[in-house]
Amino acid sequence: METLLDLWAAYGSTIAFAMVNALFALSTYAVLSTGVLSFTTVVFAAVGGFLAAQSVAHLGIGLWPAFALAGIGGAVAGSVVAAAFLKLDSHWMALASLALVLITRVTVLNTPLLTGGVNGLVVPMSVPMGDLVILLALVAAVFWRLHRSWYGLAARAVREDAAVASTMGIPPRGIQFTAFVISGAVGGIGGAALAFTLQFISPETYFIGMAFTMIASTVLGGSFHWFGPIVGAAVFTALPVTMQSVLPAIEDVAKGVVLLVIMIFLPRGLVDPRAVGLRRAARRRVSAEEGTDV
Amino acid sequence: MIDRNKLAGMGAGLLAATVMFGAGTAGAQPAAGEYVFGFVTETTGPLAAAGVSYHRGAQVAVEEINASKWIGSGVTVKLSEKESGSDAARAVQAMTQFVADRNVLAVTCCILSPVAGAMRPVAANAKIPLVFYGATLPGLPQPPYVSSVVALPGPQEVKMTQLIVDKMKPKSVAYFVNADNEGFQNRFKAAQKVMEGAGVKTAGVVSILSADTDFTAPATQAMGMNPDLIMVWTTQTPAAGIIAALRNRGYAGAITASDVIAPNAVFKKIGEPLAGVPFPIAFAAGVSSSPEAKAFADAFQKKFGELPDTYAAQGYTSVWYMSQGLKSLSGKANREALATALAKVGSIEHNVYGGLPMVAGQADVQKALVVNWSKDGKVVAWEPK
Amino acid sequence: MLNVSRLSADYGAIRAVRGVDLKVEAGSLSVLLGANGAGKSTTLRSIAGLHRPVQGSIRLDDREISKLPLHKVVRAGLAFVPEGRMVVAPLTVEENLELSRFSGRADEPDLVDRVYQLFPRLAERRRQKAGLMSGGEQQMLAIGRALMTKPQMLVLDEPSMGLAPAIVDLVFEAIVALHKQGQSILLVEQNAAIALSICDYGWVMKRGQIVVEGRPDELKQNPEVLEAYLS
Amino acid sequence: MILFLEQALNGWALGSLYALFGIGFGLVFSTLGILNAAHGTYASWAAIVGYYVVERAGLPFPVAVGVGVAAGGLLALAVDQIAFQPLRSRKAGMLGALITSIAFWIILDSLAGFATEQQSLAFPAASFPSGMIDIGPMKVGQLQLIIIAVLIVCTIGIHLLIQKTRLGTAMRAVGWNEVAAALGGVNARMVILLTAFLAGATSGLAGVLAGAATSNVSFTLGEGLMLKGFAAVVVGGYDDVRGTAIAGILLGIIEVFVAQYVSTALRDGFTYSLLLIFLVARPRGLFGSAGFVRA
Repeated sequence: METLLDLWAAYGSTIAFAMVNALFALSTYAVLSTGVLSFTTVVFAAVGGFLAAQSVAHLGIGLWPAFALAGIGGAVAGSVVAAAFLKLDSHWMALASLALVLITRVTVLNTPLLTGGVNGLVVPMSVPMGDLVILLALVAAVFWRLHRSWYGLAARAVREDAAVASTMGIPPRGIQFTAFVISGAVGGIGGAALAFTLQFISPETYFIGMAFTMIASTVLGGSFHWFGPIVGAAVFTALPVTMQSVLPAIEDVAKGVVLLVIMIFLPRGLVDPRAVGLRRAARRRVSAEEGTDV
Repeated sequence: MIDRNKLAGMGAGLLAATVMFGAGTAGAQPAAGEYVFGFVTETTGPLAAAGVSYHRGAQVAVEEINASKWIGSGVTVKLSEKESGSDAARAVQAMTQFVADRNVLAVTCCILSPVAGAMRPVAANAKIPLVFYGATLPGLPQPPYVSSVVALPGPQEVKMTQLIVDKMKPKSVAYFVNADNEGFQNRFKAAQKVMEGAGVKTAGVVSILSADTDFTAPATQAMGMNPDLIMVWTTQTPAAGIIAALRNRGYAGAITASDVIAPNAVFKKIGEPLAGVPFPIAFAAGVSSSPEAKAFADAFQKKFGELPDTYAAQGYTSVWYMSQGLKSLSGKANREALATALAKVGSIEHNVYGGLPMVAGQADVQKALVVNWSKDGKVVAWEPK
Repeated sequence: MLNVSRLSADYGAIRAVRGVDLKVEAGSLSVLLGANGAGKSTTLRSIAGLHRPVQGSIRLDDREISKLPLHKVVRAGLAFVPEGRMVVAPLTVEENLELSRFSGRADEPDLVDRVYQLFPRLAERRRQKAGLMSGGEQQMLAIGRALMTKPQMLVLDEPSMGLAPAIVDLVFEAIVALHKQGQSILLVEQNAAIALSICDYGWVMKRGQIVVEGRPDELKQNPEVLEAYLS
Repeated sequence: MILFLEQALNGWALGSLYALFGIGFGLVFSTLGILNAAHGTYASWAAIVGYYVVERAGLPFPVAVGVGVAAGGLLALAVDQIAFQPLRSRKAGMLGALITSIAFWIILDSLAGFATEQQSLAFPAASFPSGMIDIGPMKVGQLQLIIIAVLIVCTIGIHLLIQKTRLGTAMRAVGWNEVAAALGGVNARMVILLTAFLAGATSGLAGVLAGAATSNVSFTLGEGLMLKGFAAVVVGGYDDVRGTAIAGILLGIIEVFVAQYVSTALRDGFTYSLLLIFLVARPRGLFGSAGFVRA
């Protein structure tokens, strides 16, 4: 029992970070599921994180109102980004979002009144594990509902082929705009969750490393189903910890190799609805052919 | 060479013996056994060069403490390392793992102040002693759980600047300063205050960023101000690059810097242009003359084949500090008791600085040295011309 | 010349081609007919090296080409004009044509002029980016690119697809002209009426298999063909 | 005035490094369609290999440059074949390649840290042309002039290669669509290998020169070049090396002048805002051709 408790205490923070990363991955997934590769989740996270940190410190609001505020802030940022970026080609979109991440750090550094500047900001509130679980469950439930809705269907159609989708009466830009708003809200909430988990945020908290972590988590887990990013974030967060206990000297190398191997052998990610479908189809065909041969 | 090492070993032994006698006189001692200190390493990532030094210094301290039975008979200490790569999230995860490990009595960490800032609430909440070995932001300690063995910058810089004013009598100074590092901005301001107080004009201030690597343009800018003296208050890579660029562009005037240029690797990299540039430092192997400093330098050289730098000394001090707290406990030591004991430490007995008082969990070096690199790569006491 | 035997290929999870045998004589113009989804395109793409067949042999003269990658099939002498053309949009017409020099099959400098003779429109647009041309012009370019490899066998997938009738005529005139010059051609075509009016030999595919084959006059008589494709 | 001119030249030399790196990065992006996060490590490794050639093997600097360039190219080749080729043959698209490139970024960065023992090293000043030349009243570094010249030569050379040679035509064709190129008999895989090598070698050249010019040979070298090289590629238009070259030089000069006359803290903000403005207002960059999106 004691060992179990120890284990929980030891890896509790890893689990917390995995859940926070799951929020970021879901935010990335929100836009990726409409065929847009964007790193702007980092921007939304920064907006949400600093907004939440400042509002609990200066407005004295509670944890959940802070999450709500962060979500709203992120959604607003998401709609602004969408309005500016959605006219770009997919390649440019990716580059532009990367540029925005770079600019975010410079902005955070140069607005010390809002962000604490280079010294960062102490966050006078922490998020209990239970609340974090509820938060992630709520967000996941939204994605689950969306996946089965008309919007989910439309999103998949837009990702598959935007031109075809628009002939079917689906407005690709409208769908992608909605995706950005969702991504912004979830990213903002994630940013707040990170702030409450780390209890200290600085310009380095929301930067390139985070951008690559979240995109890697999403694609690693599988970007064709909302459950993929959650799995991916769990795996990607646990990787360094695991590697540290297995190969401490070269843990980073090992982490990279694992990521590489998974992507080469499962390029569609760990959770792949199509693979499930294909296996079913293959089984059906095999049994059908066996039937005809006999 | 071998003879020297032998001698060094003997010296350390002798020293150990004397401290052991001292320890014997104290009444209580912690129960025999192995006590574990968590050490959050930063041996990869952007600060890995310094991170390696901190870690090595700590290892030397553990060996000395255990070999000399300093804490008590049958009492040994051990480091348990977890890497953070200077990443706050990874550092916090390492910290919570240490917290969960019942064998870990205290944790020492952090070069970057933001990372230290993120670690502080974790330690306070978990009620585990946390000792900073590298971060220099003022106000980080939070007794009883959080303390720092890193002397805050300020006094040493002021002392050197005063010395420079007296000896070199410059009329105008140009300053290099990190735009994105408050610690160095404070050092710069302290130095500038002394200079302006003595009537030395500020020719100009050139800002750079920590991640910069090309300093041709900043060097050109500073030289364009025609100062008598250039003071470099920046982090390590920029400081080295700036001095190299200044000399390369033909600046022959005086330059001063901070202790960031003290590590051997910096001299190995930049070489001669560094020679004669004075900088203040709390510990310099070969210049610091206390027996502890000499023993440490010898033991370090024996183990790692080079002299310890100022970072190594800080890692070393951190372990001695934690051990001193442990030593004052009796019976089965626990985290709370250790925290209380550490908070009571008025000065770190075993140190390489010739005295290291602790005030509200914050170490304070009083005897700063002013040194410079010689042309053949040794740190020597600075002799103003 | 081209000898396909017992060719089987999958399309996604579906076995689209089941044991197809084809024999294309040197100098002939042969055509593969069939309804949508009958497996003609998969057959053709397998022959051209664009699609890896599950089993079967494809021999060009006496050389087995079924295992070769696309560019080696081209270098072996079988040039393919795919459905949808696939010209290189950012390159000019002339660059698209010159690209085929990589086949190593032809280095005559005047080869380009021969293509321009066949399609004078391309000559007018030689400096134009291929992506900015009409579908018909792109089709001509795709044929031109194939001819630039001096192929022993020219394989075309639905060359009339999506083109205006006047352009379709132009394209087919060119195909007939090539045939007259002795070029061996294999063609997949939806428009069975045109196809049967110009070819020497034909096959009809249904559900991945050849169901009828013969000379065009025979095929035109076949009730099944009549009913399905020529009504 | 002399200060102004000296600073302009400093900016030009600095920007030339950004541009040179950016040309390699842009080649991979435009021809292979890969946003390669590992590209910066080619520059780091080229510089590290070059350093050891000088320091350990005692060979002269030009040899170090040659070996470093080759190392950058070969590394790019290896990464392409291990990380990108398997995905390419499965048509997994840009996303999978981005992730495998992140994996290689982590791996190569970390190994580069080991290779330098986590230190920042520097070429010994005596080993490369580190002196100053007086041009009238101006002082100019020899290496700065070399860097400026190298960029000009490489830009012209690579531009001619891509636009005027048959191989360049094949590279552009493969960049558009591998199958379309193969229909003309182009061995797409070979062209990809050559392109990857060329891209790695160009960025490697930038790495060795930057390592010497900034006295910083370490695993952090590539990252700095990457951020600014990326900006140069976008502002210049990623399918035209001339655009990258000019944009890189401009960025270098702007950077130096903003730091000198405005504020260092705002310097990067200035660069990246310019980048964003170009992305949104003129996404094809200064010289990029009107868009055919890669098929």
